[in-house]
Amino acid sequence: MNFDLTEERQMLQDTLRRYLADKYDTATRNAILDSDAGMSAEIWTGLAELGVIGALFSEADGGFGGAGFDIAVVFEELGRAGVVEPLMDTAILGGGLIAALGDEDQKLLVEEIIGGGLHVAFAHGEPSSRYDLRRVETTVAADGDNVVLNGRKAVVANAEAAGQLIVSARESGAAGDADGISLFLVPADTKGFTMRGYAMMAGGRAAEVTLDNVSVPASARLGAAGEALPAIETAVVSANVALAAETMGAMESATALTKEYLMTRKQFGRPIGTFQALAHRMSDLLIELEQARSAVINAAGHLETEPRIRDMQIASARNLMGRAGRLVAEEAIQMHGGIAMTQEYELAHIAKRITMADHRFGDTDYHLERFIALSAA
Amino acid sequence: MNFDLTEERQMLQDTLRRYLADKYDTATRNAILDSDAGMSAEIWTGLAELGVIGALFSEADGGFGGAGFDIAVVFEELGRAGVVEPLMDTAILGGGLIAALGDEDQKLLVEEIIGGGLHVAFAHGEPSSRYDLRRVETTVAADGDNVVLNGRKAVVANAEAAGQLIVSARESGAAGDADGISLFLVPADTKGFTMRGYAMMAGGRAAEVTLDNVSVPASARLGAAGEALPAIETAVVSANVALAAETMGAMESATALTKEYLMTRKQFGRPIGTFQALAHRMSDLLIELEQARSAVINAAGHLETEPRIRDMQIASARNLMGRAGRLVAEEAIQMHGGIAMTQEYELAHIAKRITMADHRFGDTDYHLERFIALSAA
Amino acid sequence: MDLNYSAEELAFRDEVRAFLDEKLPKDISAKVRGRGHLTKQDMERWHAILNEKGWLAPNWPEEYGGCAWNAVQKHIFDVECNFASAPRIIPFGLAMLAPVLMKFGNQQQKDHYLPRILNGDDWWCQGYSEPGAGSDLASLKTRAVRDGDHYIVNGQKTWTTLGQHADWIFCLVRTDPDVKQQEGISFLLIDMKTPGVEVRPIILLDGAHEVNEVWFTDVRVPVENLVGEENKGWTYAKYLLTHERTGIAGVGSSQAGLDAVKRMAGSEIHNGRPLIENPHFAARMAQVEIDLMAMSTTNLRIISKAAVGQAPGVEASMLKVKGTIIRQEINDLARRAAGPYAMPFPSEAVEGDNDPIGPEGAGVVSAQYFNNRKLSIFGGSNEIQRGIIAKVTMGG
Amino acid sequence: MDLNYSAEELAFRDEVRAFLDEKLPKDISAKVRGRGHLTKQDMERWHAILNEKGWLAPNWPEEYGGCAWNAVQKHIFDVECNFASAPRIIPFGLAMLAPVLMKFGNQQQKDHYLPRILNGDDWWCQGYSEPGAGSDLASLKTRAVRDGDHYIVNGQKTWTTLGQHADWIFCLVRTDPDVKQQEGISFLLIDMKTPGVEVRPIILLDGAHEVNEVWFTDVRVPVENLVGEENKGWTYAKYLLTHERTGIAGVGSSQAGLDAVKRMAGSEIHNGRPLIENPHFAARMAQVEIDLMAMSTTNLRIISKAAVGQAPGVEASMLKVKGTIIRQEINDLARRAAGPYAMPFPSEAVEGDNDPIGPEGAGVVSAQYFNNRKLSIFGGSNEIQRGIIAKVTMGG
Repeated sequence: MNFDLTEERQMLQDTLRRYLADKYDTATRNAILDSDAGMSAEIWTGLAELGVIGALFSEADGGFGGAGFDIAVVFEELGRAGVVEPLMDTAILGGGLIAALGDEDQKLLVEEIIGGGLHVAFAHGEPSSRYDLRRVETTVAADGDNVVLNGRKAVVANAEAAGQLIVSARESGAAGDADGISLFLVPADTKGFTMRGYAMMAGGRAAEVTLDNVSVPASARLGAAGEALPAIETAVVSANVALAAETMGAMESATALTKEYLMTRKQFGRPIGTFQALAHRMSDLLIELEQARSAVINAAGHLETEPRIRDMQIASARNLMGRAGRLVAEEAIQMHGGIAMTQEYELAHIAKRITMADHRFGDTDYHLERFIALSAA
Repeated sequence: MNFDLTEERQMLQDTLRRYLADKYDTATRNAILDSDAGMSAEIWTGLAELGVIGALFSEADGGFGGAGFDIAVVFEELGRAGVVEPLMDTAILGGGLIAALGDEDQKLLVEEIIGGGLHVAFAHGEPSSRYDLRRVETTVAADGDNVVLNGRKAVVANAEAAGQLIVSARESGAAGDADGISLFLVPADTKGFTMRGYAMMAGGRAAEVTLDNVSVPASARLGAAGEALPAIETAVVSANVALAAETMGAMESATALTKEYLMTRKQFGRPIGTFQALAHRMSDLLIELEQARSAVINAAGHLETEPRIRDMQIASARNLMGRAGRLVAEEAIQMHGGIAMTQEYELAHIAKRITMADHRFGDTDYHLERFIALSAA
Repeated sequence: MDLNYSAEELAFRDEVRAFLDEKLPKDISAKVRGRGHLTKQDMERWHAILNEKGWLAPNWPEEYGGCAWNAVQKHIFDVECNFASAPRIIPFGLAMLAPVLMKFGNQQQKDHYLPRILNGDDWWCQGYSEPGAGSDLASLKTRAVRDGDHYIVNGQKTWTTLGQHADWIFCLVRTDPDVKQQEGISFLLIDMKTPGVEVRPIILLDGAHEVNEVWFTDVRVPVENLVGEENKGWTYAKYLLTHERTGIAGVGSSQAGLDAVKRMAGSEIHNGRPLIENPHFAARMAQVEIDLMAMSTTNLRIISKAAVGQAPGVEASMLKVKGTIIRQEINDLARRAAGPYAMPFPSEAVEGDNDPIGPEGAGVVSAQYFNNRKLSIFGGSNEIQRGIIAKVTMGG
Repeated sequence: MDLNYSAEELAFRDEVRAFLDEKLPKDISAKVRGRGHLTKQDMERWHAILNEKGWLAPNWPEEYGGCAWNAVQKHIFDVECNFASAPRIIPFGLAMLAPVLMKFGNQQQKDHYLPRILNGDDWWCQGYSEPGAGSDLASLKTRAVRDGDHYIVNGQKTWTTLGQHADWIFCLVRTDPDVKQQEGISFLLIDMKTPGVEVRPIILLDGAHEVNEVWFTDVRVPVENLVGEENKGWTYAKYLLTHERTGIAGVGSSQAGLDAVKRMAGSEIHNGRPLIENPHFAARMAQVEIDLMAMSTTNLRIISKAAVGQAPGVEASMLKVKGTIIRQEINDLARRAAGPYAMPFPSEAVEGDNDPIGPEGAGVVSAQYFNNRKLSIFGGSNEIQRGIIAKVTMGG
């Protein structure tokens, strides 16, 4: 047992932190938020050149990392800086699924992703699926050598920027069944896609995607027909580590900003941090931050363990992050007062990142239920 | 709509408060706690003479009150003074059930109760029933003109002092059925009772009661055979109003003691109540106290309404009292520090009354579940 | 005690319902229900309708055109308006400035401003907060220097709600810089069209423009716009802050919000069942509903007491704290209920004339969650309120 | 990073398990599991068994007879001891006085006292707190006046845990009343058998006698019982308070407590199903388990850092606060699980040789709930800890 980062990861963390401190200040990020694309191509290229995307893939897949702690280190830094660029969507989910299920040809895309040349979106959730990974109602029908997809996908992050979409569809069974789900790698310019894009509350863009007789060759299928769920679950496990780490990084920023504010802002002639009520509440935030850090370590460190233990650690981390994150985001705003209510202040965005992470791949209660179910199993 | 006490109730409250302030100080009460009987006969007689027991019965039943606000006024004062004498067991439950179901002869006992001459215990809960009023496994069998009772009753409050026990038993059906439960009025000296008595954490005494072929005339049955549950539920509704009001009264004392302590105790040269953290936490207690007061008013004011509304208000009040009571009890102790950890300090007993009320007729979660179920109905 | 409405109270409730049913414009109530953006015109229309009915000023004495309602009637009106999705009435003129003018203004000011407030001729905003002062009002720096028949005002106000619509602003200004902080402050009425007044928008974290900075550069204000005596403004401001505030608990708003959450949770499906049946979600909902039931009674108790002339004092602070906690908890429940559909930003792409996406009402749950963090910050933060409660109840 | 135990660590764990299995007396572990009353003899027996094995002092250097364990080993030992229901080792001599003597005591004191602590010859108690001083240690009033080769001690200590068993007490006393509060304090060792020392029991709210008042009336203490320099006692006390405290988080104790709650909730029936399946109870249990999983890792991270020479500093305060919150929450869960059977008072009538009543372990859940309110009060209240965290991290 030991809790030291390897030298490589320490270096990755330092490099990334310096890069973001340098290139990703509040004004830059707020300009990105206001832009039509909702992200910066320059930053994306920069991150790829730094090797940040490659760090999310194993050597076998052409990267130089890919373990739980690689994901944690990268996303903690992204969270700390409030980065809105879609690394989770393109690399962890998109790249992860292609690497896990793709054939030789399909896997060539991973190289493109690592190089920063390709965006991917994971079009899986549907208007009535909430957080249930099995609730897929999009249909797939054979049509000669082709397959035809019909259905609706909800809040598909990064959909408009994606060159390729990974679309889930049901080959057989009912909406909530584990079996019968396939994934298809569909170029964005395929006929039959309709996208209604929008910005998201915490930055980045997503879209409602309608598939109206989207016809692709059967070879676009990723992996075996009807057997995609395990790979989806594995990719989402990694995404949950990323989300937890990102939230923790954002919590670090929120507490740091609050600490600084409490030390500099004066009221009734004293720094407000010397008022006992605020000082004690600040202490509680710092305690929860340490809890969050440990939860991320536990989740990242169990990414490669047996599924039940792994899933308990993931559910545990996301539940804790939901509770501690809410506390930190709300208290940080409250202790700042009015300034934190303004869009131009750094904390506003950071608090939104923390809160909105609770809406991806299960919220606080969803993960609590999962933890309870896994405990009883 | 109005929120003023009637003159009679205001007078009852003032009289009772003065009496208890005069006769029931910490030292007296702690001596009662240490006594074998676990209660004071003198206080009991005093309360009866003041009309406090009579106030819990309607005029039709020989009293001069019996409405929700009568119960609330009395039990708020009992709670405020940390009274351990079993008014809830003898009057609200025992007397209430006899008044509701008894025949002319049986009802004569109500007069005795009001006069302070008779104690009653409600022997209903069983070792595996927890808070479920329907889970009765004690059996009753006909034997000529007699009936024979067999079973075990758990944590029967006031059992040892009672001249009469009201014993529930099942005539038909399975343990959780609504139908088939009868009540029997059994003199305490009836053969076949075994009692294992003990003191309770928050004062008063209870017993594990074993019924081994307890034989009583069939006329000892209260009301119709197998149909006692509605009356039991109604009596328990009143008991819940009493518990809520008692808890609220105890919360008043806990907050008053804490306020006083914070104003007098000095640390680092200042009253500790001037430290902002404690001041703000004290404010939160005062806010919850107002919430508790309103919850008691709501519960008491709906005692005579239709069952669903009434039960929602009761469940609501007990759930709120469980949450607010825990906060107040724990925070009052914490803000006092060491002194509140000692048995001889008033708050120690008050905090125990608040906390242990959460174990009678359903705890915080039980009432939350009931509220949810009633909301959905 | 009696928790039931009397026959008169029931009749009043029916009258309010009938009025709302008939007179509240459907396009406005639809916007309120969908938590859409209300225009200035929307708010002015509803103001005029209420004024015509004589129901605009529940807290004003009859002599000035008020309703002369008792506490229960005010409560009924609040609940019914929220239930019917009526917009809230902008309080700055009606509920904040008017009581100060009635108590401290001169006859001319009362005669001039009060009818104009009722008629909606003047849109008022409030100039209390200043940058860097937070809840410490007494440290304000905006200066007013007497120059003949005028004050020359220089300085800056902030967090001025709906200042972009306002015709007038009532301001606290420092008229004597040489005395202790709370002295030397005056209460001044300033026409927003006066040269030197500049309004700059502040965009809140949810993207909304509802507060502003107001800058004063050599603004000339006639001395007759002074309310009461010079350097006594702090007294008037305190009066305003502690004045009876029926709506401070936000009971009606919370009830309407909770109803909306129930609707959404009834239609959202989680694990094959409506979310409302999920025990964890149901538990969150039940606890806030239970808290709200109690606070609703606390509110009625307190305003009933206030109605017979007892000052609500510290209890208003209690209602503010608990009321905001409950409202913010309901906002939190709403975002949870919406699931992934809480993530979209409520821009024109997903609102307005476009079909909404996600479950009904989901479009703005997150914006409202973030926007309403202000409830515990503005108007005297919850920390300030807790300090007041402690100070009043414990002394010192 | 690697969260798995290494082969060596696993071997160590097995060794600890085998030892506990063989050497921990079954009557003692049964008492601990049932949360029964441990006698002085029980505690001394276990102390002696550990001493024989050489496992009594995980934090002592090897030269004094310590274990020389690393952080992970200490954690393993803590968890396994709690899992096996071993009694906790009384810390006053071993974990509190000993480090002070090692660092500040003279050779004679080390040679005399340290072996006696290991051997259990002296039972130590702590004389820090005084009536009316609370967490404000520096305001202490117990006076020690030099009189030839002796100090004459007068005053009163309170909250002295297990002082009724103690042979010796280490005390903070005021030797110079004329200087600032934290100066003029000395660290003195006092034989409890000295004339003028009187121990008076304090009964805690759960009925337990575990703390005491200790009164000093003209108690003559030889000057050689002074540790370090006169008037430097505050430094030594601070050293003790901030000294590495492996067990401060109470991880092993919380895990054992949570296991007990799970057992009870597995057998209690609620609505026809085991309580453990009730979603509301399960939610409470899961949340505290999740918090404990994280804190366990926090604890390991911190003690690992401490092991390589980095001072744990403010992190010990964090562990104290979170650790007590978790332990108290588990106590609360236990009382809830017991249902109505949480109400009986755990007197001899329902304990000891009598059959227990109610579900297994229910007899003492309430007593433990109330007793453990002390966790966040004694040993530096959670308020003091929060103050330390704020002060260290924010300065000022």
